[in-house]
Amino acid sequence: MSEVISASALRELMRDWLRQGKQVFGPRQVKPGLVLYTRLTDPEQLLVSGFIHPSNSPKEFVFPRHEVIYSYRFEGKDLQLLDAPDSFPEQIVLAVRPCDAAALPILDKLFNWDFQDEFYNRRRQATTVVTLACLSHDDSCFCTSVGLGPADPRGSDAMLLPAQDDEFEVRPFTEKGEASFSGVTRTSSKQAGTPSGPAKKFDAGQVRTYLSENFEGPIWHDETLHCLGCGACAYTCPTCHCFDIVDEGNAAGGIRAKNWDSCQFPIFSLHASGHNPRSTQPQRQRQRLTHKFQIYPEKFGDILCTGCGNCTRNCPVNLGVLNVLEAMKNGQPL
Amino acid sequence: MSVPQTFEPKIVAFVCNWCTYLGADLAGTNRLEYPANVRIIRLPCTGRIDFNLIIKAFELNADAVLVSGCHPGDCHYTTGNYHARRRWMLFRELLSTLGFDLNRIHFTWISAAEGKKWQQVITEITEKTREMGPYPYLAIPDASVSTVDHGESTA
Amino acid sequence: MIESLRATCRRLLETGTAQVVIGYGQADPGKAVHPVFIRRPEDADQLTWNDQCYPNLVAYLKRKEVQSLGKAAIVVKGCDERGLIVLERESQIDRGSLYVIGIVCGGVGNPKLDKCKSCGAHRPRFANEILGESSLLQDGVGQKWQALEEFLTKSPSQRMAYWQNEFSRCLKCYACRQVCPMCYCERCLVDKNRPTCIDTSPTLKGNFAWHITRAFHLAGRCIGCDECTRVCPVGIDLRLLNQSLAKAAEEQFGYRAGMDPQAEPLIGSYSLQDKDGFIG
Amino acid sequence: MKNIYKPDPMEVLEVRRQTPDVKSVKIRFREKEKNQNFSFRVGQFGCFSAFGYGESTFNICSSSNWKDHLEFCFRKTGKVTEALWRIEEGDTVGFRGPYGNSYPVEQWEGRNLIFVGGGIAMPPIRCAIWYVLENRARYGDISVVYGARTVADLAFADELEQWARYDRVRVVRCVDPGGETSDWKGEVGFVPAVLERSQISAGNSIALVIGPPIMIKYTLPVLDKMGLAPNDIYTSLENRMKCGLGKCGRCNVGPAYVCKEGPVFTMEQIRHLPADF
Repeated sequence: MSEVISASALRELMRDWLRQGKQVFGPRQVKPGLVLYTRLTDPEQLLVSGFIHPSNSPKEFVFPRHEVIYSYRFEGKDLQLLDAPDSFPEQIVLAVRPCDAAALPILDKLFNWDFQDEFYNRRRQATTVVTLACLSHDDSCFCTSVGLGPADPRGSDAMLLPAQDDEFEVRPFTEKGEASFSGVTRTSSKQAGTPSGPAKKFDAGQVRTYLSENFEGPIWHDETLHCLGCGACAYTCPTCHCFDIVDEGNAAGGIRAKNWDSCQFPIFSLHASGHNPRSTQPQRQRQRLTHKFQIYPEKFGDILCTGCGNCTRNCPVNLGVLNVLEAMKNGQPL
Repeated sequence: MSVPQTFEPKIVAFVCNWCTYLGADLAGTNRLEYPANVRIIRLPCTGRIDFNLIIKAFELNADAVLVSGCHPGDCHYTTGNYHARRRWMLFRELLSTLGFDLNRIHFTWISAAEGKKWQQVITEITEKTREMGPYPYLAIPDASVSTVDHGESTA
Repeated sequence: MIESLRATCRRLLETGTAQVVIGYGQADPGKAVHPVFIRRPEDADQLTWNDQCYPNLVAYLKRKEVQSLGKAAIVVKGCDERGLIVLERESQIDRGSLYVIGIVCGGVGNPKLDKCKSCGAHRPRFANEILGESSLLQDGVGQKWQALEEFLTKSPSQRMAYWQNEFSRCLKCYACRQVCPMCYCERCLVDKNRPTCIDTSPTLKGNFAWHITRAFHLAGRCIGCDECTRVCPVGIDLRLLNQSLAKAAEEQFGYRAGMDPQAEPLIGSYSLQDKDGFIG
Repeated sequence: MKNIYKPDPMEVLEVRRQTPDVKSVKIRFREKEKNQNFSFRVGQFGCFSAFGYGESTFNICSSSNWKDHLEFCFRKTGKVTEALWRIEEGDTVGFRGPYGNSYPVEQWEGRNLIFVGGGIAMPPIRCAIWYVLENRARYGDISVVYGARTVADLAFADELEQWARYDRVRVVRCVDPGGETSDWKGEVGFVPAVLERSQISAGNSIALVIGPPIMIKYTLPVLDKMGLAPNDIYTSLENRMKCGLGKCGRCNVGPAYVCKEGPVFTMEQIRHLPADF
């Protein structure tokens, strides 16, 4: 037995949420060949099938690409610091892939070790995550290699599993998830099958060992020299979280903001003196991979990667995490 | 768009040091009155007037921008205005494709002797801009088409 | 074709004509094509050629990491070669020390990209060596400005609304810049902060400033490889901006970037006859 | 809502020009109570703002014993430091902190201390020197070897003389060859060489070495020859930082976040980190 909801009932539910003033985000066909997670204002915009993974990640609904952290104003020499908005409307991130949802508990750790980023936390608290289990995958997908899978519940408040007849089995995992779907599902004898994920492509533990032993290895130069140094991978990655802090304004007033940043940019780690600890692109690729598969696991116990494959899909030159890891495999069995 | 009666257009004029600035100066010394809506920014040469300055002016809520320098043949640096002219020809195409209102961006040649022309140009631009109303550069579009709502800087 | 490409690569590396061959590689058929840097003759078999060879490899010539590999040979399509001509004209490369392997290209992509239908440079013209058969496509048969002309039927305010929508998606990942063979500044204007000319924030304001700058810094220089548009992860059609400038360059000055190695760079020159009807 | 990114407004009490391109600034909280409640440990750093320009990380170069104000010191090199260069007494700057670990001054008790610094590295040494001088009885002999390119580039030159007047303190000043003036009474030579020929007795010693990478590189063998173990040699790393809170992701040296596990490391710890700096 299972609880199910039809696609049309799901859209009705979404319409209710919008009517209640909740913000809804989800996958949307933005133009031919391009699906993105965006804010949705009409249930018809929601896409629940026909795509593998949107080109971006839903992290920006809790960790926006640009976030004002306060504004300042000078009157003569008097300074006024004005708080940025710190209450956020309830929001539902709908039909996100399980790999994207799994990134959120991973990011929770970073934004809360020692110092707590309340901007992140408040947005997170205001968010209900409803995942959509994957029925298919492409060559870039590798969730199963980082301990996840096409219906992994991590980070989900509720999950929709595509069943027959345009219906979804609804599996709530938290109170939030329960509340979101209470009274709108019907009990059915049907149960969604267990979707199968991509074949496992590497062993993350061995990757970690490899990284710790090959900091100076030739692989970086040999396999990542064609990296162009853009941030397409980092900015569409559900787990990449590096940011910059900038002031915008003038001597009279302005804002300070937190903006996404990427370790692939040369100026990311450039010292004021002109010295750059990571002055070449292979060094920057090494940083990215090491951060994901060695440093973060060491510090926080989680791999900073959920296998969504966006880095590969969005790479202008077909690099991405997966290809580097596969190159490592050629060096030794991973 | 209904325009409040009190609307006074803000006009930013990027002018070259050798001709137009002196022309404006001459208008002043001759006591030729022209609207106080113009903010003059003096640069060495029109060849130095980077397109980013024009964008910056709109970012800072200018309602119209004027770029003005020496007449062809009169450039203090011989060819600065010729280079500028070619750049503007192309830049106008880009702005047009982007959907900028080209009625908000003016180019003139005003010499050091043309105080009168300065007065006329500024008066005309001010009147024309007053009629058109404020320029809502980057007023937030229909929120439904935006991927996310991210707050605009208030600076 | 692929065999002769590999043989050329082997020969160049064995004779020392080049220390590195920049080309396209593929781990296995069916796997993704990506740029490779071949430094040993025995690795020449990594080279490949097919309709998935999108990137304009000329973009790598500006990179220090690649320059440090030594004297280079580079595989170019006819359209890519236009980039070499611009770079040479702007004194960015020493053409004499670069070995150019030109490939006659029938267009990339499946279906073929728009740019390939109106390319006009399927056959490289100035390469040291030209490989491949005559192209499947005729040069310049497509409607070159079709996308732009359709776009320009919109009113200015519709265009502005369109770009606001498009740029609201921009993440400022700078893939458009990094992939561009013409964006070779050691430190891009947007990365400079004394003063900060362009807001680095991915706000509408910052994104407009960035895309205007990117497009206009390519005025008279863009070779129309459309790589910026292909790589944009959020699907912004940057090609329209580049085309509006390329079209103006062609119609008002009879200039096409990277076509004539002798032509003065458009923005670096002027003519007394330049039209100034718009100047009061 | 607690906002970890929001700085406190600080009143500028005094600006001192240390060298042609280095200034030190004395500040205190605009909010009076905070002055009483604020505490830090020497070696920690803070994020200092010039509003409208941004934030930079600097060591808090005053002693943790000084309760009514704190000091930072910077070289004019970038957007933020150029803006800070223009500040005057009475202006407002921003501060958040303190962040990072600190010098284990308790562990250093009973040991002889050797401070080796080059150029702009004086501020993070200066706070430690004042701290140990204020607790003079707990520490053994103190040696300071400090060099800069030229005489004019020596920061805190007046304080160097003050320190030298304390009991069992030896201060060796040096400038690079060619950087001396006609009345220069200090040494001429590079820091590692000057350290070597200064014949500092190194028994039971702790060294704190801060300076440009090249200086550190050549100083370490000298300290090794003097018999100091890597565990007894400390340094303070300077990596580019934005948040100072272990979040923004740029200051790491391998697995070590300089803003959290650092900035103070022993050479023994650094030996186990990848060469990522």
